[in-house]
Amino acid sequence: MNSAALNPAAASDRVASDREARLTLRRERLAALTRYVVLCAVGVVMLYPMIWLIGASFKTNAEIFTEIGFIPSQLDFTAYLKGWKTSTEYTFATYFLNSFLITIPRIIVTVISCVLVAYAFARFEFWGKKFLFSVMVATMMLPLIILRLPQYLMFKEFGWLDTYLPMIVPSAFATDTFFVFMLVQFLRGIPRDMEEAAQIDGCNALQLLWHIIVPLLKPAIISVIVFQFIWTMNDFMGPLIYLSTVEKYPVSLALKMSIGATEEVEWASVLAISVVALLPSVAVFFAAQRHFIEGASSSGIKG
Amino acid sequence: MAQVSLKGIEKVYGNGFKAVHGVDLDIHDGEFMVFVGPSGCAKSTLLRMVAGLESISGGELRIGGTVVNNLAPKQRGIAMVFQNYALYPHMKVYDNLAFGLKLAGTPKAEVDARVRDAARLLEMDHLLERYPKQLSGGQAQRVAVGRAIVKKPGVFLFDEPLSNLDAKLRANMRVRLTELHRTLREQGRASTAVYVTHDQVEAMTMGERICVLKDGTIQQVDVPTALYSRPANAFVAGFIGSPEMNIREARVVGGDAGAVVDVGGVALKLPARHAERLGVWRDRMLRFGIRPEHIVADLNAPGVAGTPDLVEVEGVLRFVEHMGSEVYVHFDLGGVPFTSRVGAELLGGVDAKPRGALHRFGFLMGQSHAFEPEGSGRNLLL
Amino acid sequence: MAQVSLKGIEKVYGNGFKAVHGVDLDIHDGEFMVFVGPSGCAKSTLLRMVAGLESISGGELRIGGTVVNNLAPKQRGIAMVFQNYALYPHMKVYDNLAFGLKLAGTPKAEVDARVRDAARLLEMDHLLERYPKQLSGGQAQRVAVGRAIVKKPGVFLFDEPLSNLDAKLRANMRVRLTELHRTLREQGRASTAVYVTHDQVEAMTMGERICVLKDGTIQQVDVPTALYSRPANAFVAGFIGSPEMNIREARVVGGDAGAVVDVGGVALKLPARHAERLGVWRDRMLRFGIRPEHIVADLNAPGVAGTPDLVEVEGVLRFVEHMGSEVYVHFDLGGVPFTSRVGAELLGGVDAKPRGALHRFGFLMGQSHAFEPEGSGRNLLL
Amino acid sequence: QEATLRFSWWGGGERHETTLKAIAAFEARNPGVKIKGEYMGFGGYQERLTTQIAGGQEPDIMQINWAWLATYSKNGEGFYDLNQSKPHLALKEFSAEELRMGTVAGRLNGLPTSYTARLFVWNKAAFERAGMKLPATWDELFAAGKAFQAKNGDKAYVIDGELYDMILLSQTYIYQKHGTPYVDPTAPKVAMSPQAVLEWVQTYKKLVDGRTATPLPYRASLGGAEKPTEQQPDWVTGTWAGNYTWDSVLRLRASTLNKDQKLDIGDFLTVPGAKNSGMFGRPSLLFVVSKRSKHPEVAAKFINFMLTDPEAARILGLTRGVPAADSQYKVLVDEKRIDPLEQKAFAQIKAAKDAGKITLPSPLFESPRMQKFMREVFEQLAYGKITEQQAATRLLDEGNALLARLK
Amino acid sequence: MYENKRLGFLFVLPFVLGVLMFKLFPFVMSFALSFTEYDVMNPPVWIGTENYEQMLTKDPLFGKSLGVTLFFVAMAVPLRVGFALFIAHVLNFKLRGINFFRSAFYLPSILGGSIAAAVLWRFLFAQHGLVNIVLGKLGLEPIAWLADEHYSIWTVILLFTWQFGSAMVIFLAALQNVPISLYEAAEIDGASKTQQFFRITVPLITPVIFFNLIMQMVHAFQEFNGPYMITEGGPLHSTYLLSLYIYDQSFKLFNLGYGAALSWVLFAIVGSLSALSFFTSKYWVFYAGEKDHK
Ligand SMILES: Nc1ncnc2c1ncn2[C@@H]1O[C@H](COP(=O)(O)OP(=O)(O)OP(=O)(O)O)[C@@H](O)[C@H]1O
Ligand SMILES: Nc1ncnc2c1ncn2[C@@H]1O[C@H](COP(=O)(O)OP(=O)(O)OP(=O)(O)O)[C@@H](O)[C@H]1O
Ligand SMILES: [Mg+2]
Ligand SMILES: [Mg+2]
Repeated sequence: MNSAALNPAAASDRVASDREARLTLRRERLAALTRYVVLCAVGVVMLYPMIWLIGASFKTNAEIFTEIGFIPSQLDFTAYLKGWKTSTEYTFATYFLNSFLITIPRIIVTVISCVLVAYAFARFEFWGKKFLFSVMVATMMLPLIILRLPQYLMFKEFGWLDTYLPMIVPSAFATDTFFVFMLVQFLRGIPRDMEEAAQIDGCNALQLLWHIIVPLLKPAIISVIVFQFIWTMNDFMGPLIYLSTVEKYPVSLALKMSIGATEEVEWASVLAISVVALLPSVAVFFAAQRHFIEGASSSGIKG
Repeated sequence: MAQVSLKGIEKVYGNGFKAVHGVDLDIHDGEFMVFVGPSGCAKSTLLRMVAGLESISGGELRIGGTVVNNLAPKQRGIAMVFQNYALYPHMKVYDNLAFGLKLAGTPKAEVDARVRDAARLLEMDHLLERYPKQLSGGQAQRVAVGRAIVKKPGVFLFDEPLSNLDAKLRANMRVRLTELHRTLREQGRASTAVYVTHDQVEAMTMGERICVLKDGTIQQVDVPTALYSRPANAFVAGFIGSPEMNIREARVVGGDAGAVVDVGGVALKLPARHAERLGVWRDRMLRFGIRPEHIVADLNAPGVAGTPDLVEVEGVLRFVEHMGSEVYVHFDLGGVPFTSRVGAELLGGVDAKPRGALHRFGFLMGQSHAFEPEGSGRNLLL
Repeated sequence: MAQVSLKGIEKVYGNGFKAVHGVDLDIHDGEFMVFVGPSGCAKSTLLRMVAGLESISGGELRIGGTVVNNLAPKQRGIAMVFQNYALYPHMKVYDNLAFGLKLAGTPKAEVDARVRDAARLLEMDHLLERYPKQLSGGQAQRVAVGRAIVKKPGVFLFDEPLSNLDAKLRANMRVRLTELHRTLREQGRASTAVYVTHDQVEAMTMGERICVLKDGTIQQVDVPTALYSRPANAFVAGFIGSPEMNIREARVVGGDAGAVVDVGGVALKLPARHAERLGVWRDRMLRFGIRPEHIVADLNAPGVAGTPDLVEVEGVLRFVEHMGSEVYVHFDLGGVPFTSRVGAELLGGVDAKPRGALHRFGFLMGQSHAFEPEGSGRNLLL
Repeated sequence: QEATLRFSWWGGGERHETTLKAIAAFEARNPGVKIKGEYMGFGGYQERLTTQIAGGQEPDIMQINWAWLATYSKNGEGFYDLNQSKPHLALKEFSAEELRMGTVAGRLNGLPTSYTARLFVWNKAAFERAGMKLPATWDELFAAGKAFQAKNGDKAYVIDGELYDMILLSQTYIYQKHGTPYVDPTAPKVAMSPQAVLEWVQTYKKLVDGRTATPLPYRASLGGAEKPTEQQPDWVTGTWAGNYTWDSVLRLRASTLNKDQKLDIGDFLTVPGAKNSGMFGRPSLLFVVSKRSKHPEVAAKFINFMLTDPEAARILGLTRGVPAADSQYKVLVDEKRIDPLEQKAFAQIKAAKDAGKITLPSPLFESPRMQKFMREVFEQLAYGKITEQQAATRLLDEGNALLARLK
Repeated sequence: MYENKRLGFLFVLPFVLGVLMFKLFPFVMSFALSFTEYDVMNPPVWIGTENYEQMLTKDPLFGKSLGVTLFFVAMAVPLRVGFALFIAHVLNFKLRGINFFRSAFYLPSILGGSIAAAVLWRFLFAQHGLVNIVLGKLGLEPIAWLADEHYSIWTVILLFTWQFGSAMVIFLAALQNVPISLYEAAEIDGASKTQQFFRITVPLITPVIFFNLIMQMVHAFQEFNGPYMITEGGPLHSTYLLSLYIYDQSFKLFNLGYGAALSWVLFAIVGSLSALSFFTSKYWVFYAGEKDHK
């Protein structure tokens, strides 16, 4: 400070640059603030339906269709109770259990088969690779509804109707090509250094997959799990077509159970149970989201 | 039984670049072979081919007698230290080291013992619980070395394994790696080692033989001292030794006993043995070489005067580099630059003289070399 | 105006590890400062803090007088060579070099000129069209250096920029970088340089001053020759110089003119100046130090006999290392190991003797050192 | 007799509960018989049924919409012919008309659970607030719009309905006036004269331009043209005061009204001297039996139980509308299970029906393609893309062509 | 090891079997159906290419629907992918409460085609809805979003954009694979955060950007829920996407043959666009794990 005082030019220089430092700080805070503002603004649009849903689950029918606000006039959980009990022979506990009976095995077989196939596509050279890859991408391009009937007929021949097999077994053969393609793209973006080291360390292909690729792909694999969970939970058409026994219905089907075409609907119960039905998906996502941002390979060696 | 033999090995990269041009080399079982050569001369490429990480475009690679061209890395019985470390980012240091052993089904207790041994050897016991991203460059490099040595394989491949260590640690590691290699050999579990380095001291002290590469071809393979004193060509001569040998265009003048080399107009009398060998080169241009330590700056230093084949000449001082115990003196001789390397106490007063001043140097011509003028510059005195 | 000044700088990493303990250092505008220190001593950490890549846990960092603790890297006017290169994998070498200039809005023609200049300087013109993964280790490192030098910033930060180059290229680069730095200074656009290296030659030849670090604290900052001849403490003494200084436990015995150090039972007579300074240490343990080049092996070599303060002792030979022009002789003195470094022609016959044989060595005691026995071992003769 | 039969239906909570109970009652009465309910909401029901039929895996007993009969059983062979199980069926409980409605090409494919027709449903409270009385003639209706708006603001409309409701409303007027519906009930052709068609179109325009009916674009702009009336805030609060709709959805429409509103059934507007009521009535739901059923007799017995048994009536109540079968209707009337409004609606329909003034519409009229076509034309009209004349021409020409193709 | 052809094939074997067992028959059958007239109740009747001829020459609705679909895809895909990338980038910062936001932003995608989403959308775009209120505040004329054939498609496009969650999650995961040291280098090189994003992040995650583009394109071409829930294809078919048309033909009008033909035409369009993308990807997608460039 002293030497600066002796040299006015330097002093003013320093004042100026100190100001710049302060400005930077302020700019950074401002940036953080704007980030929050943007996040909150977008967040409201994102969250609104959920909040509305929860609010509406306490409302009367008349309120639901007139008041767009989400604060109900009373807090009354009977809608939840009623919704949970359902108008069927079973409570939602059964339907949730069913959903998990479909979802969990499906996730397991999906992850295993998709990672394996993606690994092959991304790293190996083999005959017909390009062709198979095109086939894989192509299978996603035909509208599903047109495949519905043929698939139904096929599973009928297999004797799989009214079982969970049509929703689980195909996934065991990497037919959820969305995930395969996704994992392939991820893998192709990851350098091979670690794999080389592991080969030297004596890994065979499967060990390589398990010890190196899987950890490196963790964020992608977690998203596969989350997607498959949420999508399977939400899947309505599959169970609708293949399941006929009410006892086997998953949540997605059971949810729409009490919405006829001509009967009055207790919307509060319907919405209440929709809220409950969303909970597992939300919970799974919330639990998993940490892992999207904790990739193993993000931890490069720094210099 | 892990001799490594390369026969006509070639490598062409995907972009068409030919990195290795027919390399023939036999590395004996248990031998410690060092690869040196300029940056980009294909040292890593060769190592990676031996490891099985890079496909072999031509030639035959044998390890322990078996052709391994198409064998997977894990079947080759090797361990490797990568130039860029390639640590597993998701594993702690301990697991990085233990990984290979675990894969091999080594009992847990032994894995632990070996990992801790290696960590101690590499002075990184305290780092075992860290993740790679929490390591400094040199620490990471030691982990990379550790990963290789815990395995005690048939063939060790080291790609510049000590480049990021400080001199002291490096000297330490050098000794320890050498000892490790010897110990294994003495225990009858000889490991062949192929060691890439750009450090002359490492090359000279560790290598039982040194292979000098340039642009994907072998220039010379020999024991260190031979490489130093009898370089096969000008390239090897210039590459080995630091500061590098003075190699300058020159002309042989005069016959037999009176033959001299003329460098920039200054005549340096050749020893009889050299003169004889260079007879056919009379009046032709060649390349004359002399190492900096064979040019003395203090002619009055005791013992210098009587040296056989000492040629005294007058040079123009350019500048002086102090390197602690020794000093490099740069000067011109008839307009041609030379460097002399002398002990700090044998300066003969050069450091007191200004740039451009004259000074008398002594050339120990008995230690001088002569190379062909063209191409790789074959050593004419061998 | 790019002096860099660190005041009480501290760094605590996320895992609680304190890497830097209150570092104070003033690097003058245009100075070439070298950081050396053992692996993991926080050289990179300091550099990264100066660059603004690592948050500063305590203290004040100024560049050009401004406190920059909270300034973004790009506002600091720096260029950096990363220890791990950090090349942009998706850009060709050319674009890796040009990236920073393009961002700064430099005209295209000038970008091109500067990139090609840098490429020529670093001998990598032919690599400009390659992608980083098509480069060898040394080539990649040169690109990393190139990326920094095209920018001509106020402050250069080099983190072991030449570690993967061969000796020859390295010597070359060393000279070129030094010249670049000088040229810029002469052109009035002085760049301050902070240069991390573990290579003694680089440190000694490039550094205008050298800062020796250990475990996140500064041991000594001084010009190279001072560091070598007047190390502040035993750590610096041992760290600088290769092979390292012999530093051994010893005891000062006898008074004034007759004072000796007793190493393993062998008495080494102290020069008068040393004896005087060490008076208070009589009969106490301290650490005695002598560099290998100050132990001669050939007592009959001309000029040795008359050297003042030469002490002759008999050692037990252990082994001899040949390093080309010089030789390291390892021997025991009263059971304490010592190393001597001598010219290849000044061996005095040691190489002919078997391991365990006796040999007479000469200690140049005028060049010896003495350090406190505890802690960092303050130099007692300063 | 051991048999397990599958029975599929869609519906809401009450329908599920009561049906399950009815099944239990049936099973109690028929030891050895098991009826497995496969029930769900309306969404996706038809897709599933179609897929199942295509795969030959449909349930033994199915609930379908009457209009679907034309699709699933064009020539009467799509389902089991219940005539083959006559002994198990109390067919006398149903009117000949009702039986005819379940018959295709002489085969009795299904039996109706109830009969439903379109009626005028008014929010009496809203009219009271406007100081108006319920429209009693068509002209009153056409004129009501402006008056209503003058009182209740320009967001107020006398009658709401989505496009199809309005098409039907206008058709009723023309039917009464010209004596024919759009599609000939007996032959696949347009029955209206060109003039009648034009007036049909014009009537629609009149309703809208006269501010009587909610205009299509306005309705769309509020959140989708096909959003049901009871979900419209303006309906909930009584800003919109009427609906032309099935009697079976009365409760649905009432279910969202706030407490200030009160529904009533209005007079069925009739052009003086009209021969036909123009009322659009038909069975609502049918029970049908799969032609692949292994136990068609048991299925028939079950249907019979559901539709004619007094006990079943007690259990099921009005969950599938007012029962078509006399005995069941009686039980409910006796037990006062039908509330006055529904009673009133039913009476209105019954009166017209008994007077022979409801003619069964052509099944083709409700065929999906026909619907799509009509909607398209009227939508274009509503958006002013075509003139009334153009719309009329299209309805005539293209309508005829389409009908010819559909038959 | 990766050159081991047999091993590679062994690993894709599940997929090959999966295709043979579960995909081949439905594909072949739907293709065959596209040459028939099939109303579910009666066996399909072979009519050759009549469906295709009808579609291309006599069916104005097909042209209309295709146009709407192409417009939808052209708008919705870049919007969704761009938005997802942007938000993923923002959500990748270490901020307090970021976990909450990440979940919040994914919620719409969990809601999928539920009524809540429909209710929200109708609320936003209704005549007196939020969007018009905002427009009014800005001094603009209100727009009959759901009733005006020129604007209605935008409600569907925006709904598609709004449910950007899964693309965002994939981007978030991809962002983790960008080595931090490259950001550091770029920072030193003087790149602003924005420049880092476009010059470092984007190029390095091009494999995943490419994936999202392709997949979102495929999804957009098959988008059904949005228009079905909000506009039901109207008004005046202005939101009548091909998938709605296919659905109507197949399951409302029982024209399964025609529906199949429509589907295969859609397939051909999506397929050729994807092939085109794959072809161009060589020039802009960077694969760090690929052995060689070219
Ligand atoms: N993937 C590749 N594609 C094309 N050329 C490559 C590739 N990898 C390396 N090269 C080139 O091959 C040559 C040999 O590379 P290599 O890595 O073996 O050199 P090196 O001797 O290890 O060098 P350094 O000492 O710098 O590490 C170099 O010129 C390099 O540019
Ligand atoms: N992210 C981190 N978390 C915890 N500790 C760290 C982290 N990064 C570095 N360290 C530790 O901080 C110390 C200093 O590291 P730094 O990288 O600065 O060392 P260095 O002097 O550059 O060493 P080298 O010469 O080996 O590169 C080391 O002990 C290292 O293990
Ligand atoms: Mg290399
Ligand atoms: Mg470092």
